[in-house]
Amino acid sequence: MSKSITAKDLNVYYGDFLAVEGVNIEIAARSVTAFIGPSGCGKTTFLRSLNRMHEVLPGARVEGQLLLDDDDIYGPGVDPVTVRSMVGMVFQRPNPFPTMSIRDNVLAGYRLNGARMSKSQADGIVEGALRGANLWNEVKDRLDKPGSGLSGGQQQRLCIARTVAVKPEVILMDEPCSALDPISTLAIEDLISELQKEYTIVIVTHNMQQAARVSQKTAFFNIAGTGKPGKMIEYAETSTIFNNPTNQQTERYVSGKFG
Amino acid sequence: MSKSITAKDLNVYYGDFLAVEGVNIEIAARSVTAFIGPSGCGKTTFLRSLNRMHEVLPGARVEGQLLLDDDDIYGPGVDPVTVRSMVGMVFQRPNPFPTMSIRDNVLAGYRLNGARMSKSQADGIVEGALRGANLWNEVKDRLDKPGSGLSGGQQQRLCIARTVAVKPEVILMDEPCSALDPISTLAIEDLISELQKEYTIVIVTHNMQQAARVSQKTAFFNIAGTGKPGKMIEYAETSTIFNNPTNQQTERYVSGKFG
Amino acid sequence: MGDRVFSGLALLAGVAILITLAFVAIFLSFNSVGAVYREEEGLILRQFLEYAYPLVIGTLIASLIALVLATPVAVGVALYISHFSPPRLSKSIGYLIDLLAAIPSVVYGAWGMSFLGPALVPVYGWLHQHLGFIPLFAGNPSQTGRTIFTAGVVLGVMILPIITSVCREIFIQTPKLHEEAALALGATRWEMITMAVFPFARAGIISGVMLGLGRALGETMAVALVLSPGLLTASLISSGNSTIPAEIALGFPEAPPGSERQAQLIAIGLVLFVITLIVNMTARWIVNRHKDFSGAN
Amino acid sequence: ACGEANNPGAENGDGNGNGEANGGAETSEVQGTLVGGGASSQEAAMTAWTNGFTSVAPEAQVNYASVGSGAGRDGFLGGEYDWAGSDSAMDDDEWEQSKEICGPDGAFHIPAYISPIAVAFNVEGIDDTLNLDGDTIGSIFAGEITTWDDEAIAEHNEDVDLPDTPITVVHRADDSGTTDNFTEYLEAAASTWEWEASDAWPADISAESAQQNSGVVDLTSQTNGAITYADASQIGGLNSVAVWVGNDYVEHNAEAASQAVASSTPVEGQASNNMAVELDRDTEEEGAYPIVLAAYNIFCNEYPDQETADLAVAFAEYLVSEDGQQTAESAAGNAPMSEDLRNTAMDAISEITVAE
Amino acid sequence: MPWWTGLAVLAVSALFGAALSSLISFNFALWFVFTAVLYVMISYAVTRAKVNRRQARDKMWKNLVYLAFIIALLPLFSVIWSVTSIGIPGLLEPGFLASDMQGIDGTTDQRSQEEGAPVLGGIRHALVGSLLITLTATFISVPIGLMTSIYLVEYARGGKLSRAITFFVDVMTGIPSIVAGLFGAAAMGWFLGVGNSLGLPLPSRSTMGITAAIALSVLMIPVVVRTTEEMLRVVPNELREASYALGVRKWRTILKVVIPTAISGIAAGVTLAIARVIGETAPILVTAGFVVSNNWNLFQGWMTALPVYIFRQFQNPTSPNFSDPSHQRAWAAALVLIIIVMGLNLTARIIATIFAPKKTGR
Ligand SMILES: Nc1ncnc2c1ncn2[C@@H]1O[C@H](COP(=O)(O)OP(=O)(O)OP(=O)(O)O)[C@@H](O)[C@H]1O
Ligand SMILES: Nc1ncnc2c1ncn2[C@@H]1O[C@H](COP(=O)(O)OP(=O)(O)OP(=O)(O)O)[C@@H](O)[C@H]1O
Ligand SMILES: [Mg+2]
Ligand SMILES: [Mg+2]
Ligand SMILES: O=P([O-])([O-])[O-]
Repeated sequence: MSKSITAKDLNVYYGDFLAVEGVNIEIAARSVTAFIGPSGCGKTTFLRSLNRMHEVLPGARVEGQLLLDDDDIYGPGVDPVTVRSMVGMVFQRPNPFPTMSIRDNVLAGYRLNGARMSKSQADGIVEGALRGANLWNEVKDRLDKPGSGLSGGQQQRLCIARTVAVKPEVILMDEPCSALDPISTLAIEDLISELQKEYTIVIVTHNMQQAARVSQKTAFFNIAGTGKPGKMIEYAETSTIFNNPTNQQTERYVSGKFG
Repeated sequence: MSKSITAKDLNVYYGDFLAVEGVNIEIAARSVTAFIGPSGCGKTTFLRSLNRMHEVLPGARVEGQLLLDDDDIYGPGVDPVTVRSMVGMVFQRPNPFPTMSIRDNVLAGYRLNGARMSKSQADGIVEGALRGANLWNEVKDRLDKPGSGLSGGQQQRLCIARTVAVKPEVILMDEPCSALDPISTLAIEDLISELQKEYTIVIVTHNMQQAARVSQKTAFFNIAGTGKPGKMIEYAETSTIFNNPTNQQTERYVSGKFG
Repeated sequence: MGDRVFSGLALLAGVAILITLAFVAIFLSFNSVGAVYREEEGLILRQFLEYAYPLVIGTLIASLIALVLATPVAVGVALYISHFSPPRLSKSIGYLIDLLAAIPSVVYGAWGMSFLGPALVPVYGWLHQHLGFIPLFAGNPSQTGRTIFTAGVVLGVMILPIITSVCREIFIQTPKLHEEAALALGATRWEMITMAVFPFARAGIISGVMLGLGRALGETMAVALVLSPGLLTASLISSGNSTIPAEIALGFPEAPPGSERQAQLIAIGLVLFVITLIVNMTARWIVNRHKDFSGAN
Repeated sequence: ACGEANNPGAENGDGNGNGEANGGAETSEVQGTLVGGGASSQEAAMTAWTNGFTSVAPEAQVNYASVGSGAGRDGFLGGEYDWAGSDSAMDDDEWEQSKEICGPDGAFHIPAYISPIAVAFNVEGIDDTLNLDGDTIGSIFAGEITTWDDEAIAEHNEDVDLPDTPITVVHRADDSGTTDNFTEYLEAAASTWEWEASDAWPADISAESAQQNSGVVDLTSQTNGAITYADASQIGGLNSVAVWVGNDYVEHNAEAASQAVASSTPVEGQASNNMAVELDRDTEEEGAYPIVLAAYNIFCNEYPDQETADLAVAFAEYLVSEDGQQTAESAAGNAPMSEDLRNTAMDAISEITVAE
Repeated sequence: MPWWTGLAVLAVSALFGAALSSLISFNFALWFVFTAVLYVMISYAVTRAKVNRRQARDKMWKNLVYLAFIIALLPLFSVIWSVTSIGIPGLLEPGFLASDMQGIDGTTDQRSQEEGAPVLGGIRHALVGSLLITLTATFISVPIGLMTSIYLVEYARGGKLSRAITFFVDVMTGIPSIVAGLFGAAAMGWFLGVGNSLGLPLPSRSTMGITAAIALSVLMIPVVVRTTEEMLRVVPNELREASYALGVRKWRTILKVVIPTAISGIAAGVTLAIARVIGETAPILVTAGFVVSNNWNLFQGWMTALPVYIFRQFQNPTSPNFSDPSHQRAWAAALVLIIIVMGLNLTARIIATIFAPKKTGR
C-alpha cells in the first residue's frame, strides 16, 4: 500500500484563471508532507488536484503530469474514481452527510459504494475509525443520531473518521484541525503519525507548529499578488524550511511565526 | 461607546438539553476576553447567548441574567434586534452573502439603519472596513464580484470587515482566525488590539498563543463528559490562566499546549 | 460502467422529452395548416389572426390576474410556513395549503361557477358604481359573476399552492449561516428575509411563479366552467373575453373532422405554445442575468 | 360506505338472469363490445339504451363516450368507434371518407334521438308560458330587446303583467348541435336575426353563457330575467315560450317534434338507406313545433367482421324499437320516434352487411 | 410595548371595521377586509410611534404574511365546505365505493329524487380507472422527469443540449391539457397503425387506459423536471465533493447522497405533479373514453377516471330533469378524489420525513 506522488510542471486552472503554476514536487510514500503559505496562494487548489477533485468544478482543469507511483493519474483512460478511492481527502470545512446518522457517515465510503458487510464487521470499522479520530467517547451513545447535530469540531473529526475508514493509500487533509481544540488536534496529530506508517499523507495547515510537529517535508507556497498564479517556492525537509530556508520569501514567512 | 457584560447564573439550553450551566462572568468594557476549552464544551453556545443569537434555533432558550452595562438583555420587552445591533458577531465558518457583491457584503449591516449615504461615503466605509480586515489589496479590483468567489480565508476576513463596518459596541468572534493564514491572522489580531480601544471584544479560540497575545482576561470552559453541561471553570487575567492557574483542570488543559 | 449507463439514461430521458415535444409540435403544426391556408384562397393568415388575437389577450388577462393575486399571497404563505409559523405546526400548515393543490380543476370549476361567481356579483356592482370611469370596471356589471375576473381568481386559487410549495421548499433550504449572518448584523426578521432568504430563493420563486403561470395559461376545465366567453373587452366585470384552452375545449367536441374549425382550434393551441415559449424565455433570462450571484454556491 | 354493490342491473356482470325486467322480451345471442361516441345531447338517452340493451343482449356490452358530435364523427371516421352519435349529419366529404371504413356504400344516419328545443326563461312575476313569434325571439336573442316589458313582448301577451326586469340572454358556451338547430330556426323564422346558423353562438353578441344544456338551464334558473334555449327534456322547472306557427302559438311537445322530423326533406346524394333530413324550420303547418333537434346515430353499411355487424344490427334495432324508444323517453324525456320513422329505420338497418 | 397592545389594536380595528363596513352595507366579508387593513395600518403606526421605523416595518410585514396565510385558507375552507356538505351524504350511500354505474339510468335517479329511494350507483370503475391511469403516468413520468433533471443538474455543463432541454421543458408546462389528450390519442393511433401494419399483435384501437397515461405524462413530466431540478440544485456541492473524495462514483453519489438530501423536495414535486394530472378531465375523456363498468385492463377497452365521472355527472346528469342524485354522486366523487390526493400527499410527506436531511445543528 501507500504510494509516492510526483508532480511535473503542474498548472491548475479555474477556467482561464491560472491559480497554481508550474509545480514540481516529489512526495515520498509513507511520509507526511505539509503545505504552508499565505491565504489564497493555492494550497487548497493544488491539494485538490492531487486526487482529481479539482476537475469537479465546472471549467476547472489541470495541465502537466501527476504520477502516483509511476502512473499518471491525469493520463488518458484513467478513471478519476479509482484515483479518488486511492487518494482520500478531508476538507477545510466539516461536511458530514446530513441525511445520515453518525454511524452511516463513518461507513459512507463503503455504503455508498454498495459494499455488503455484516453488522459486526461494520461495528468494528465504525468504532475503529471513530476511536482513531478521538470521537468515540463523545458519540458512542448516539451513533444513530444525525451527524449534523455535532459541534463544529466534532463534525470535522467525524469527517476524518469517515475518510480513514476507507483506508486509502494517500490521505489529503485541507486544514483538518482548523476547527479543532488542542486536545482533539493532538489526537489527530497522533493519528497522522500512526497512519504515516502505512499511508502517504499531505496536509495543508496554517499552524506552523503543527507542520513542524507532524511533517517530514514541507512545501511553501506563495503568491505574488492578486490575479497572479500561486507558486511553490521551496520544498525541503521540514527542519530546513523552518530553521534554515534557502529562499528569502520562505524565510520572511516562517520568521513571522508566533509563539 | 463600548459596554461591559455581566452574566449571572446563566444556563443555556437546546430544548431539554442543558448545554452550558451556571456561568457567572464579568467582562469589562474596552477589553479583550478569550474563551478557551476543549471542543464541545459550549464556548460557541455561550458566546451566541451573549447577543441572543442562541434563541434563533428552535427550542433553544436561556435562563438567568445577562447585563449589558446595567440592562438585562433577556429582560422583558427587550428587542433582540437592538441587542444584536449593539453586539456584533463573527462566525466560526465564513458566511458572506452569496448573492451580494463584496462591496454590498461590507455595507450590508450598515444599510440596515436606513441612513442615506453618498457613494463616496459608502466607498469610504467599504475601504476602511476592508483595510482593517487586511483584505483591501486583494479585493479592491473586484469589489463588484460575488463574495463567494473568494478563498476561505478571504471570505472570513470579508465577514470581519462586514461586522466591523456596523461599529457595534461589543464584538463576539467565534474562532475568527481558524481559517486564516498567519499573516491574515496577525492583521486581525492587530485589528483586535486596535478595536479594543473602543469596543468590548470576546473571542473564542483554540489557539492558546492567540489567546495569550490578544486578550487581557481568559475564561476556561470544560465539560465533564458527553451529555453533561459545559461549565466555566476559571476566569482570570490571561497571564494567570496560562502561567498560574488556580484550578487543576485549567492547569492540565493549558499545559497540554504546544510549541 | 455504472456511470456510463446512468449518465446515458439521464441523457436519454432528456432527449426523450425533446422528441416528444418535437412530435407535439409536428402534430400541432401539421393539423393547423387548414387554419392559415385554404386551397381556394391561399394564405388566410389575416383572418386567422383576427380570430386568434382576442383569445391571446384574454388568456393573458386571466393568467395575469391569477399571477397578480396569487404570487404575493403564495410567497407570504410560504414565508409563513418557513419562517413565521410555530416550528411544530409548520409541517401541518404546509399540508393544509397542499390540500388546495389536491382539489381537481373540475371541482374548482364547479366551485367558481356555483359559489364564487355569484358571491362576486355585488362586488362587481360596487366596483362599477364607484370606479366605473376606469375602463377595467366599465361596461355592464355581470349579473351572474361569470367574468374573466372570476376566472382569474379561480386560476389564482389553483396556482397558489403550486407557487407556495416551490417557494416553501426553497425558503427552508436557505442556509442557516446566511440567516444568522444577517441577524447578527442586527437585522429584524423581515430584514433578514430580504437579505438572506429572498436573494437565495430568487431563482426558485421565479421558477415557482412560472410553473404557476404555465398552469394558469393551460388550464382548461375551470375556465370553461366559470367564464361566459365572449367578445374581447377591457372590462373585467362583465361577461366576455375567453382563453385559448377554454376555446379549444368548448369548440373541439363539435368541430367537424378535418374542417377549418378543427384546424383553427389546433392552431390556437400552437399559438398558446408560442406564448408559453416567450414567457419562459423571459423568465430564464431574468434568472440567468444574476447567475454569478446565485445562492447555490 | 363500502360493501356490496348496489346496482339494480347487477345480473349482467355475472351473466345469470336476463331479460326478466324486460317483460320476457326475446333476448339476442350477440356478444362482444360495441363502442361509439359523439353527441352529448343524447347522453342521458344513451345511458338508458346501453343499460337496456344488456337486458336484451346479456352477453354484449355497449360503451358510449359523449365527446361531442364532431369528435364522435372524427373517431368514427378514424376507425376508433363502431358508430357515432351526431347532432348534425355528415357532409358529403365526410360521407366519401366513410367509405374507407364502411365499404362502398359508406355510412348512414338514423335519427334515433329526437327532442324539441325549448325557449325557456326565468322571470319573477311570470309563472306561465309566454307567447312569442319568431321575430321577437330573434330580437331578444340578438340583444335588441333588453327588458321584459318591451312592447314587442307585450303585444303577444296582453293578459300578462310584464315586469321591467332586464333580459339576460344565456346561450351555450360550447359549440353545440342545440345552438345549430336553434340558430337554423332563427335564420329561417326571424327577420330580425341576421346571422348564419352555426354550432357556435355568434361571436359579436355579448351575452352570458354556460356549458351544456344543464349549464344554461342552471344559470337561467339562478338568474332573474334570464332566457335561454335548451333541450326541452332538460329545462326542469323553467317556463317556456309558445312559438307562433302558422296562426297559433304552439308549445313544445313530443308528437309535434317527431312529426317535424318525419315530414321533413331527406338529404340526397348519400347512401340509399340514409335517413338524414333537412328540417323544415319555417313550417306553417298547424300544431307543428319547428325548433327540433334530431341526433343521428351513424352506422356503417358494412362491418369488417360478423361479430361487430351482428352487434351493430342488434343495437341499432334496439335503439329504434318501441321498447328502446320508450326506455329513452322515460329516462331522458325526449320524444319517441313515430311509427313510420321507426319502420323506415328498421329497413335501413337491415341493409348492414359484413365485408367479404 | 405592553403585551396587550396587539389585542387592543385588533379590537379597535374590528370596531372601526364594523363601522366602516356598515357605512356601505354591513356584511362579514367587508368587515373582515376593513378589519384586516386597519389592523395592519394601525399596528404599523403604533409601533412606529412607540418603538421605531424598522420594528414597525417588521411588524407590518409580519402582519401581511399572517394575512396572506389567512387569505389562502379562505378559498380552501370555502371549497372544502362546498364539497363536503354535499359530498359526505353521497359518500355514505351504501355501496358508493363498491358499485359502478352499470344499470343506472334516468328512471333510477328519478325514483331516488321523487320517492326518496337510496341513490344507487357508485364510482368503483372510476376509482379503478383513475388509480391505474395516474399510477401508470407516474411510473412513466417520474423516472423520465427525475433522470432529466439529474442530467440537467449533474451532467450537463450548460451545453446547448441542456439549454434546449430546460427551455423546452418550460414550454411543455404550457401545453393545454386538451391538446395533450389529442396528441396522446393521435400518437397512439399512429403507433398502433404502424405496429399493426408490421403484423405486431397490438390492439387495433387507441382508446384505452395506457393512452390516457401517456397523455397525462406529457403534462406531468415538465412539472417533475422543474421541481426536482430546483431541489437538486440547492444540494450543497460540499456533499457531492465529500462523496467523490471517498471514491464514490458519480451515479452512486447522485443516488445515495444528492437524491436523499433533496428527497423531501422531490417528493413534494412529484406529489404536485400527481395532483396536477389526477384532476384532469379533457385529456382522459378523449384518450380513454367513458364507460359505466369496471375495467382493470390498461391495454384493452375503455376506462373512466374520477374527474371524467365528476364532470359528466355534473354536466350531463344521468337524468336531466332529476339531477340531484347525479350532483350528489359528483360531489362525493370529488371528495374521494381530494381524499386520494391528500393520501398521496401524506405518503410523500412520510417518505420525505423518513429520508430528509436531519436539520439540527448548524
Ligand atoms: N472556485 C473558484 N473559482 C475561481 N477562483 C477560485 C476558486 N476557488 C479559489 N479561487 C481562487 O484561487 C486562488 C487560490 O485559492 P485557494 O483556495 O487554493 O487558496 P488557499 O491557499 O487554500 O487559501 P486559504 O488558506 O485561505 O484556504 C485564490 O485567488 C482564489 O480566489
Ligand atoms: N443545535 C444544537 N442542538 C443540540 N445540541 C447542540 C447544538 N449545537 C451544539 N450542540 C451541543 O452543545 C454542546 C456544546 O457545543 P458548542 O458548539 O457550543 O461547542 P464548542 O465549545 O463551540 O465546540 P467547538 O470548539 O468544536 O466549536 C455540544 O455537546 C454539542 O453537541
Ligand atoms: Mg484553502
Ligand atoms: Mg464552537
Ligand atoms: O348536443 P349538444 O350538447 O351539442 O347540444
